[in-house]
Amino acid sequence: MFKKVLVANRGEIAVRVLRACRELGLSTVAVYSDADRTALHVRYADQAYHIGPPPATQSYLCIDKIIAVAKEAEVDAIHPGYGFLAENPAFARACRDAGLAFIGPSPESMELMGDKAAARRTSAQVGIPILPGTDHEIEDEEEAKAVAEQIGFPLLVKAAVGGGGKGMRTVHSPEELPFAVMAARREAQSTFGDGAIYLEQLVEGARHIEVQILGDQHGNIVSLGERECSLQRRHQKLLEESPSMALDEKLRARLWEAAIALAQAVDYTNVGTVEFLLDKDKNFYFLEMNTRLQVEHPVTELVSGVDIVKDQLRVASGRALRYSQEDLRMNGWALECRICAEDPYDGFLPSTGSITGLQEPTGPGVRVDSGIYEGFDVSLYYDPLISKLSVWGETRGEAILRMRRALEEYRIIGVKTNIPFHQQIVNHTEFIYGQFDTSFVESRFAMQQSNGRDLLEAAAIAAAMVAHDKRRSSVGTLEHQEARASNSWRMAGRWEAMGR
Amino acid sequence: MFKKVLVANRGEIAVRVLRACRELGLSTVAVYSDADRTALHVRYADQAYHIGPPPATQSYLCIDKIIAVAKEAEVDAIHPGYGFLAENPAFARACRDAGLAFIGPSPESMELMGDKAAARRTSAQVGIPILPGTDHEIEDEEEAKAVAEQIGFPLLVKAAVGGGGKGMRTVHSPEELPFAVMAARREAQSTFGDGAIYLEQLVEGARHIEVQILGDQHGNIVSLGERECSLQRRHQKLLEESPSMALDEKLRARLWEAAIALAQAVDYTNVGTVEFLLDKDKNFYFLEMNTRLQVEHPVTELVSGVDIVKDQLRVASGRALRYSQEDLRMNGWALECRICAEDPYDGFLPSTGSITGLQEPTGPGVRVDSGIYEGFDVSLYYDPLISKLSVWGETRGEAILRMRRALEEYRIIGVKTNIPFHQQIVNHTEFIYGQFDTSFVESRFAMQQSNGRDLLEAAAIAAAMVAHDKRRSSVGTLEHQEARASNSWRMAGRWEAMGR
Amino acid sequence: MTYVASIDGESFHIGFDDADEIIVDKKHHAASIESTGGPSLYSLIVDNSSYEVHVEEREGSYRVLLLGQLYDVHVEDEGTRRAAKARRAHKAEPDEVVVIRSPIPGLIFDVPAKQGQQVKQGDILVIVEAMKMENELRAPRDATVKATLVSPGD
Amino acid sequence: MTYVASIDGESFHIGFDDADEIIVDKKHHAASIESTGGPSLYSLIVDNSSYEVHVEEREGSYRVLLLGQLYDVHVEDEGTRRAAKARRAHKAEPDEVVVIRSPIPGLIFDVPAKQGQQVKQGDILVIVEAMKMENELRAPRDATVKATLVSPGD
Repeated sequence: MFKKVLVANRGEIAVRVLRACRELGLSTVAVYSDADRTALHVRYADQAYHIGPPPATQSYLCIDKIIAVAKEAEVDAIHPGYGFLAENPAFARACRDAGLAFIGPSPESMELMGDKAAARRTSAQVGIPILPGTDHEIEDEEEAKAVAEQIGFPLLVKAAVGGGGKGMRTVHSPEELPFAVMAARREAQSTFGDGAIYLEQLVEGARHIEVQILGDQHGNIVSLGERECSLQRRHQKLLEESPSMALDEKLRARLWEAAIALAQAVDYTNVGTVEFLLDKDKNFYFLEMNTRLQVEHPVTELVSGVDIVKDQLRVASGRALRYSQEDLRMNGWALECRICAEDPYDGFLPSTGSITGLQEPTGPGVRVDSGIYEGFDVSLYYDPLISKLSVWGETRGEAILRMRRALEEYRIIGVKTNIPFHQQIVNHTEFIYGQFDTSFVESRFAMQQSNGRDLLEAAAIAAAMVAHDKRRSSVGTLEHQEARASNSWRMAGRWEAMGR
Repeated sequence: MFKKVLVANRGEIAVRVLRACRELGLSTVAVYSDADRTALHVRYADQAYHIGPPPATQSYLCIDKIIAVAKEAEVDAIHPGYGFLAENPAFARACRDAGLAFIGPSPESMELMGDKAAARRTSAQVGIPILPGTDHEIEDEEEAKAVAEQIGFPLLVKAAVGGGGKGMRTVHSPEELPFAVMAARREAQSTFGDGAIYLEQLVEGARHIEVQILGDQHGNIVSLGERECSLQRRHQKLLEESPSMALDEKLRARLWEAAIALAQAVDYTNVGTVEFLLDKDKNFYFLEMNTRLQVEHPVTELVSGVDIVKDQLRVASGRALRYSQEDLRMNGWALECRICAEDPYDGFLPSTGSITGLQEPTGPGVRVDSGIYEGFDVSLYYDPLISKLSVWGETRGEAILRMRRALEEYRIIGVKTNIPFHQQIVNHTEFIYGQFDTSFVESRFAMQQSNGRDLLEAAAIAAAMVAHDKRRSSVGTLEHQEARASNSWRMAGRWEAMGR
Repeated sequence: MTYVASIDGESFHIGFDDADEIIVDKKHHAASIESTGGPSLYSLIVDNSSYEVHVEEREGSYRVLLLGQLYDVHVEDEGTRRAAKARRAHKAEPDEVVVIRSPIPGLIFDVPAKQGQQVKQGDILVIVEAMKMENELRAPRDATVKATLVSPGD
Repeated sequence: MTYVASIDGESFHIGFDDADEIIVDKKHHAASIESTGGPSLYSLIVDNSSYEVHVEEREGSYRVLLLGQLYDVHVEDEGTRRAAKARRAHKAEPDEVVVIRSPIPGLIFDVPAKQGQQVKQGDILVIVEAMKMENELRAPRDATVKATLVSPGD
């Protein structure tokens, strides 16, 4: 096993990986930008190295800086997390050239699968159906136009590298194409450092189902089960679950086998996720393979009992898998809500600022993977995903009820979050009955306001009482009021002083 | 199933029960004293009723007040939690007389087992060995002296009702007896409202192992496994685990059977815990039975997968157990650390005050059951147990490493806690190898200070830098300084202002 | 002291006489509100019904988050009016400084809307890049663009 | 500006020249300390080693909690001395008001020690009841009880 590991990432996933390292007794090294001096991952690591200004292109995306830190800190392995350099073969190569273990697949299989267009070719060769689209990068707008005509509309413009729904645009008509191509290129460039894109047919009313696989360096590859990720907005997953209600045992087995076959075809090692699209008639098509740890891996950990990140470290260090496919038994049901700093009442616009109040749900069956704490500044520079709330239940029903309970307990003050959105989703009939596809959130869901008069009255009373208190305790000067408003303790003290 | 449940308790256990009710879709009613107006259990419940001043004898121990609230709120069941009225047969009767379901055993079996002296008789009748001692209450000091002579020293003075190590005193010599009897009586009186006590031989170097049982109203009783609770201080459990390293399969089976036999002998229903003492030669003796939910129930939930509180509600509503003994499979290893507001560096004296900073551990395999939040006042009036930190691991080793990680993450500012104590325990060789008994903490453990010079230097640097900053930013007036010291946000702001 | 609190149409007349009683539309209720740590997080108990509410003042009206539902409550009262006026004059509370809706903190990526242009509700006015995503600010209603004060790159 | 920080015997001379460098016993180190939310919780990075420390000032010396270990650090410096003196004069910071070691917040259950009595180290002086447990305050060393200022029931 390794002795010292560098985590080339930030936020909740850096913390997740650091926790796994610590639980394996490994020393840890974090890297941070100016925006992250006091971020959780910096505080949790044994060592922390500053690598530049906030923009990722000048810090978290700088291969040379990270390799330099790895050498100075004398680590023997690097974990890339997800996003940033996680799917960048050049980075994997740089690690290898520096004599460092890269915790992920080989640069070769990463290249084969990481290039989405190439992956479609491989998949087709293995006999897994794919959707009409380009099997190579789009060179220019002209080619895009031409190909689009063949595929027909609606279609998707997708980044050739990376994943996570970044650098993806839906196009309904030829007029939208140029802007979509440009936007996708820019986003892909700024997120993954590579602006290559390709086109693919868009199947409406389909589900997004992915299979988690894990392989060691001795030829063993297992599936850790599927994840249902159809609840998306702007191609960003919002709520994931495992298992998927859409699969019966037969279809489930076929999907798992397809995923393993594809992985074997490219001598895949470490963790990977094969994403499939399942249409209304239960036909599945290969979408892409993510050659890295997935944001939503906790739901798989909760039902499989496997600590995926620890096993990533184990197999990367050369150990063989401790279990075969037969040994794995999926148990119960897990849900994950992605908590993002976005205002669901205002078009999901990102919300930044200092976390002035934080109360995380705890108790039985609840897991929080968070990158924030009270006092932390949510900055503009990075992904709005600030936390992941996962629950386990004996059944899907129990998991949903537990998620409702946990969401009600979650309090994040200072930035707007999409918690109210999740609360309405887990109370929505179509979700409860599993009647949803990738278009559900954008086409058939809207934030509701219940008009229960008792709740209206409670809201009115709350507002009036706060107004009344403000008025009574008003000390005149605005500065004073504002200082107080920004200070929970004084506020609490004041309430107490008012007494009963 | 019930529609509306009143939780006659406070703190972490009230929150635990409220969560279970919410996850079953039941409406909830909380009761609170003046000290708990903003306590978590009040905030989580659908309704909250004020029942008096802070002292428990005037609020949480008032049967009439609680029954009155239950009637006014029209609940159909009451959950007593642990402590307070949980083991008070008069309360169970009052519930029954008021036509309310009491979520626990019948008053009859509670009386049979709740009276520790009587329980010893029953246990002996079923053929479970007991230790030399009184099988009835001690009337007065004279009788105590006489009995003590027979039993010999050291011995234990124990409260005849209640549990949780309250109202218990160790006596090494006749001189200590009168004070111990008086102290035990007072504590029992103030904690359980009953000052009755009895004497029992004290076996040194023994382990405390208990078996969790659960019975429905149809004659089914199962064991949910044992818990190792030998790590105690002043008869207060500090760290519990399940399973116990001290048992082999054969002994484990015998303990489980003994516990079930005892429960069957008194037609026991709902949850109960049979406590055994295991001496150096692996002989076990019945200690007492707790006829209620146990503080340390989370470790059992983590290894058994059973939500004990939900099943309490189910069986109390008349449902049959959903599983037989054969269906239950214990999986992995769980540890729980009791987080108390006590200063381990100062004789574990209780510490009270306002929680001015709180960061709870999260991530894989970690569970927190807490009764506090940032801004809450830890008062003198109640138990110092403010939170329970539990972890699950595939093996005891993984669980220990995970607990270390979680303890390192736990930050509670404003009151002193025993977290440093737990950190040293889980790093202690004797604990890691399972070489401990009930006397370990008090007789063979002391808080250490490592003299690693690098850590000394880091501590010195931290202190000097804080002093230096205080000096530079000192604005003269003390009031100002103190206001600032009590305000984390201004402090944070100031740091940022200083810049880099 | 009486206030009028209105939520989309519905109005409530809420009066205060003593510390722990209020009168809502002439009906008396036992009510208590307490801060619970968060700067704007309160525990509200009305006739033994317990609610946790997040109340933020925003230009004189209150944004109340209750059981995952958002209510915009306008509270009429001189004090509030004064405070509101004052706040409009004075700038930006800490937690408003970075409200993303004002394009400043993000990078202006594009401004399709041109001065004098007629735009329909939903038309894209400005595209702000923040948190690695482009966010399209659209027209709330049909209108004419009076002026574009920002340009790409800002 | 130089400070002398001492922890049971060991002394460190710590000097500050610019914002992000310190000199410890003549050796230069890159060092940065930042508050992380808690009023006395800091992130300390010294030569890329990251520590989380809880630092509380207590009558001029500092109580530093680091990796579950407690260090009492005495920092010599005029500023500190002044603050310390001032603090001694002035009473009780919020988080000290209820330090249980002063018997006030608990109920005095018994006072075995009587005026003028000779007590040995470890003898029980006062028994305070708090949080449902009796807490025995014992003599730190052999001594004579000059006066008992409290009595049962206080």
